[in-house]
Amino acid sequence: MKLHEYQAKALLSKYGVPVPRGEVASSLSEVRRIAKSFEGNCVVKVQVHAGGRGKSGGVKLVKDVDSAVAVAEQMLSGNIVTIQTTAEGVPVNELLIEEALDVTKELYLSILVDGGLGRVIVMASEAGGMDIEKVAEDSPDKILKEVIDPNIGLMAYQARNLSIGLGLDREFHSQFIKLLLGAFNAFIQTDCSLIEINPLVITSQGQLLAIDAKASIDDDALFRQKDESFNYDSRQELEIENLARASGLSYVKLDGDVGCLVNGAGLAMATMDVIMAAGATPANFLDVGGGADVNKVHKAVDILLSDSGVKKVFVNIFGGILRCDVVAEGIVAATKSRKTHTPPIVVRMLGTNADEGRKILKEAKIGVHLVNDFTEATKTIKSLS
Amino acid sequence: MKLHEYQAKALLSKYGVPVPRGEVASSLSEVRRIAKSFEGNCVVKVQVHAGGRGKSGGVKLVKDVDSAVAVAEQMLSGNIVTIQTTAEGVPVNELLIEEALDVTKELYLSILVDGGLGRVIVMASEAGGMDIEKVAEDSPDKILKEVIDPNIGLMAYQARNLSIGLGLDREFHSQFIKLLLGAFNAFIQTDCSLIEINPLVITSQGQLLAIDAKASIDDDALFRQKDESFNYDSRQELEIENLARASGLSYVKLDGDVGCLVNGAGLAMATMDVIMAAGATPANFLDVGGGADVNKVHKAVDILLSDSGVKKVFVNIFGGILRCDVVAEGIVAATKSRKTHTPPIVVRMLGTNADEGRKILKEAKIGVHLVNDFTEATKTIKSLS
Amino acid sequence: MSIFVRKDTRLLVQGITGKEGSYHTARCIDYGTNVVAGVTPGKGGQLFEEKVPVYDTVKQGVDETNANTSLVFVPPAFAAEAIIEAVDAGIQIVICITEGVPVSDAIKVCEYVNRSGARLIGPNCPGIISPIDKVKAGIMPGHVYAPGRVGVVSRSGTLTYEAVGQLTPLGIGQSTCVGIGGDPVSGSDFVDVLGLFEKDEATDAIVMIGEIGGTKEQEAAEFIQSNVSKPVISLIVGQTAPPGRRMGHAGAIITGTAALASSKVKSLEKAGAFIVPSPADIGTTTMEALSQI
Amino acid sequence: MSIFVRKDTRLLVQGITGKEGSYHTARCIDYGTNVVAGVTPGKGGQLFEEKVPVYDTVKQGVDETNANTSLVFVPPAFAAEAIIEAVDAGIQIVICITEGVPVSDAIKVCEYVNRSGARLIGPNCPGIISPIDKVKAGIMPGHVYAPGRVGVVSRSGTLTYEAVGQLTPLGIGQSTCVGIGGDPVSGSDFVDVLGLFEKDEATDAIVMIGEIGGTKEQEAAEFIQSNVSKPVISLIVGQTAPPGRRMGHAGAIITGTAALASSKVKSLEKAGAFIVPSPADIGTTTMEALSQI
Repeated sequence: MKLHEYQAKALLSKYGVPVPRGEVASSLSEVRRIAKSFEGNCVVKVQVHAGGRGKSGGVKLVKDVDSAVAVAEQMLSGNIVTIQTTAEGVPVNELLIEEALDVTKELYLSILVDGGLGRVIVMASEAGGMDIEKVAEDSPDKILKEVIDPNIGLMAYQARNLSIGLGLDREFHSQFIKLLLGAFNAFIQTDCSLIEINPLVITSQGQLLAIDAKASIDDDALFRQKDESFNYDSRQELEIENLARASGLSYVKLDGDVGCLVNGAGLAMATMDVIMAAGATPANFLDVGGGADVNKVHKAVDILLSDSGVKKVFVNIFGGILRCDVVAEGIVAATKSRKTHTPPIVVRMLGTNADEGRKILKEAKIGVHLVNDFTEATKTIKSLS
Repeated sequence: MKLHEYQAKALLSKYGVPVPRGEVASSLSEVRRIAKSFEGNCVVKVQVHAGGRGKSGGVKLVKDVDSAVAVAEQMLSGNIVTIQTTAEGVPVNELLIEEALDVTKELYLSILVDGGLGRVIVMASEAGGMDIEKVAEDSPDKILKEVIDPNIGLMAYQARNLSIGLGLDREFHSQFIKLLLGAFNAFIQTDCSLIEINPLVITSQGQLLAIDAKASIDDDALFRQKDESFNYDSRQELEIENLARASGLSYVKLDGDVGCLVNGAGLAMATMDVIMAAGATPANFLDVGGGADVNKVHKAVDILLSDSGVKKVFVNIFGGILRCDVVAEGIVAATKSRKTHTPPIVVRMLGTNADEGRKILKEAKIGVHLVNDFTEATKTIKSLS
Repeated sequence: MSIFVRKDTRLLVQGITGKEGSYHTARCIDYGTNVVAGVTPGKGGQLFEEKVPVYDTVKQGVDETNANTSLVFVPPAFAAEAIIEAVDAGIQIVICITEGVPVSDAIKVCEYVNRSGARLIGPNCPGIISPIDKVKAGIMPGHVYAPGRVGVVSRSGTLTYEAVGQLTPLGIGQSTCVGIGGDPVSGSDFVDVLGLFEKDEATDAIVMIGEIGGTKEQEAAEFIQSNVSKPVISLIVGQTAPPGRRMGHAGAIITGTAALASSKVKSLEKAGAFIVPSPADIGTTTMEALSQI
Repeated sequence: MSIFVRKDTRLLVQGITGKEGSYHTARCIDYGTNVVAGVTPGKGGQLFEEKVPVYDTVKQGVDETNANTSLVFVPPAFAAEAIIEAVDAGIQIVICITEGVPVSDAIKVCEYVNRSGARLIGPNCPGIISPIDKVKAGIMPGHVYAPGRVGVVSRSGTLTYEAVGQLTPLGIGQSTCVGIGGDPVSGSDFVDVLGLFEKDEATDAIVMIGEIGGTKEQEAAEFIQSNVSKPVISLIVGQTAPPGRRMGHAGAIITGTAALASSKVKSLEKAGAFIVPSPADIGTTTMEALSQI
């Protein structure tokens, strides 16, 4: 679960990581009040769940209150499109207004899980404010790493090793160590999957500060992170994805026109790849899951078809835990309950009760195209365009 | 650091371990008020840092308020002597008045450090309310043990293993597991060296409760356990021991007449053993420590001699970090500043600057007996009686 | 001989009385698995399907039945503890089906299991099936599988069934099929399973199915290059997945260049693996690879 | 050859600029120890006594000087971390002098060090001295010791000096003297050191000095019975200590029957050790034991 920058900063601050003074605003009057408190010298930042906002005009430095309000008005007027969003972009509902700071050095700091090592790692670099992926490619020696033993956690000496490795002056070591230990604590205590401070800066007053911050909470740990004050901002997600989540479906909207209904995440990705390889484009990722019943399949079809971009549907089921007859019944129920036209549905069914499922679909006479393998499936999908 | 029963129970209760309702009283009017709240049906227990109080009349069950007050009056009237105290006993300043409970089963439960394993262990026995040492000797199979991995802590399944091993009915398993996990949490979070619940009871209402509880905090961890609400009750220690502690000296009062001043805990115990083997009796354990200076030695001598039972003194120093000349100067200073008679002092000095030390003592003409080895020392000590 | 599960596998099921646990235990028994015990705290003393004794603790189950392998179906919040309980009771191989285990739990538990010398498969995996030894310790549909000499290892459940569904009709049977699971941190990775298949006399070739996210496939590629002599047929899915979005599996998310399907394919190609061009071609590519042995 | 410290010991001192650290480092150098580096965070770049370079981290010190052994003088609250830092930097033997380390820290750190394959001596110990190799990594007064063929292992500092003070004048020199420390949980126990002395060609007999509290002496007795062929001369102090009171050392407290000096003496007697009847007789009992070899 992604946090907004202001939520990430509130979390970090709670654990002793210094952040700039700032407040969140969702109206222009709030913006005016906050900007005034900084005598107009402030930074206005859109709060969206998408990276790359800086290059898309989502972060502006202003010198006076009126400019702050003008910038804010423009930002709040519509969606922002960045390299990480769809063409539609994401809505801007909140702005973070922060004091402007005089920065003398920009660093990079992150805490994340390294799946290969099966450990949490801390990464730091003197190349702050840049895309860390690019730094890793261009000058890998500029990236420092400390691997954390899960039994003892981050040790101060590891933070000291990083501080020295970053070439910080000795006077900054204790600030850096305290900051990193705090951030690590936040990471562990709130089951984060990522904390990224980029840039971590040194100001001309000699203070280390997290000027930008990203944080994500491990979705699978949310059950035990209930009392945290950060709430998920569902406005940042598409309505259709929120609906899917509410129904317990794993759904990701894409830009194509072939709606996909699959069981299993791996097979769902494979299905998207097959569609793409055939020269068509998938409209979504959708895993109905192993434990789906008729109602859930019905719901899945409804959600799938609520995307007006979907011109045809590919149902690809390998029955295992989920029986093909259950899926068939769900499709029939959904199709029959629709008042508007249903796009053509191509169905491939294998595994548990595949014959029964195909029989149900045939007998329902809802005009689905039954296919036997991927080749036939892609041919049929293409023929439908 | 030992906690009183009521402090241990407050700690346990904070971590979710059920304890009887009760309050602490140090005056008879408080006793009356509390006993009234239990309608007279209560248990009155002296709060002292010594085991064996039950057999010494320190725990009384009463049926009415007047009896409670009468019992309390007697308890508060003087010291209590148990098998674990000196002949003088320990003062009774506080009483714990608790509701009387109808008990159907008594169990034993403790959490402690096993030095040999280098791990925390949980011990449980169906033989509750008894001296666990005796149970261990007579029927070791009645003692169950779970060893705790320091990296993952006590697991619920270990508690379940114990619950089953204790032969508890299934209906009590979840209560037992919750109780033990709570007690373990208390142990870890407050750096305990011991938590002992004996007996842990099942009441006729089917509730598991810690009816008696002991807890000690690791002295070496007190620096980070400052915000705990339990305070050390120095009234339970002898004045002389409190004085020694305040001066940073490791001192234990004993019943003999040969005062000992030694550097190093091992050598101090060895010195006591030598005195005893010679047919004399040590008046104390006293380790001045490696980092002592003239002032600290002076103080040590003062404290040693403030025990009126001390008829002679044995100073046994093996100079290492602590130089013998420093000790000699401290002895001279202390002796010279005394207004009353100083008992005879036998001094054995070896190691760093031993010659200088002996010279200082000789030249000060304070009448110390310089000896070269243990044999000569014990002979001299005996000759002085 | 198969890997992980074998004729002498004595399976204990943790969470045997739950909805998923009971359903799949019955299917495992149907397939031929020797299920000797079940565990559900508070339900000890029952008999599952009138034959498998249920215990309150794994220790009791192991003491009574000499179970050597465990299949875990308990809810995510208790999965880590269940795995540790199994290992402490002497279970050698723990297969955790449970989906949704917090990553921090997985990190701790994997370290613990490694330290103890036992072996964890999963969490969030379909389990293991050995068609040659007729042992199924997992949730896969048994009828799709056929005995043979190809080992299969995969991060995905249904995609493995798909792969096997393409292999079996072509007459390509399987020695063992291992699902390592879709989580970012798991007990066994491709490298572990590839190493075992390389040593396994019953296996001639290995089908390896990876996906976007993490670097497990790159580690596998490095391992293949220097340690695997048998042909590896590899499919990576998620070529069309957008960056930054979790595609069902907790581990299937493109967080950087290395997490891209294309990076993984490149590494495996370099390591000499046979690359399956599209998920439709798993069977045919494997056939081709086998023809070159 | 001595045990733990040897001619090739390259000592790094953690907390070298502190009061105790600097005093004892100088004494170690005087004795002949090759002190190659010191560590005090924030003081890197200094020279200790104009010859030993001081670093901010152990890693820097090891990288620059190839130190292989560390002597720890940092305050108790930071001792556990200092030990872990040393081990992570590749130090093989860590000797922790610091007194007052919380037991829970000691438990964690001992587990960590064992897991890593390194060796911890202490905490709360006087260190190690090898008179035959002229290496001192500890706080003992070097002039008391003389080279010879008796190994000494003890839970106590000054009592060890006392023992050696009785041995040396009798012409009984020492191979290595090891203080395992007075805390309830420590990195190395009697058993570890006895095992090394048994294998050590430079050691003919072992003086073992125990005290009340815990069961380390009983474990030693069991080990002696089945694994030690060399004569063991053993003294246990604290016969006159009252129960339930901490006698200086955190570990020296009689908590039960096994913790009594008499229980320990009984176990050691049964194991065939030479029992020193009184602390005054360490030298003579050792002499007697040696005469029987």
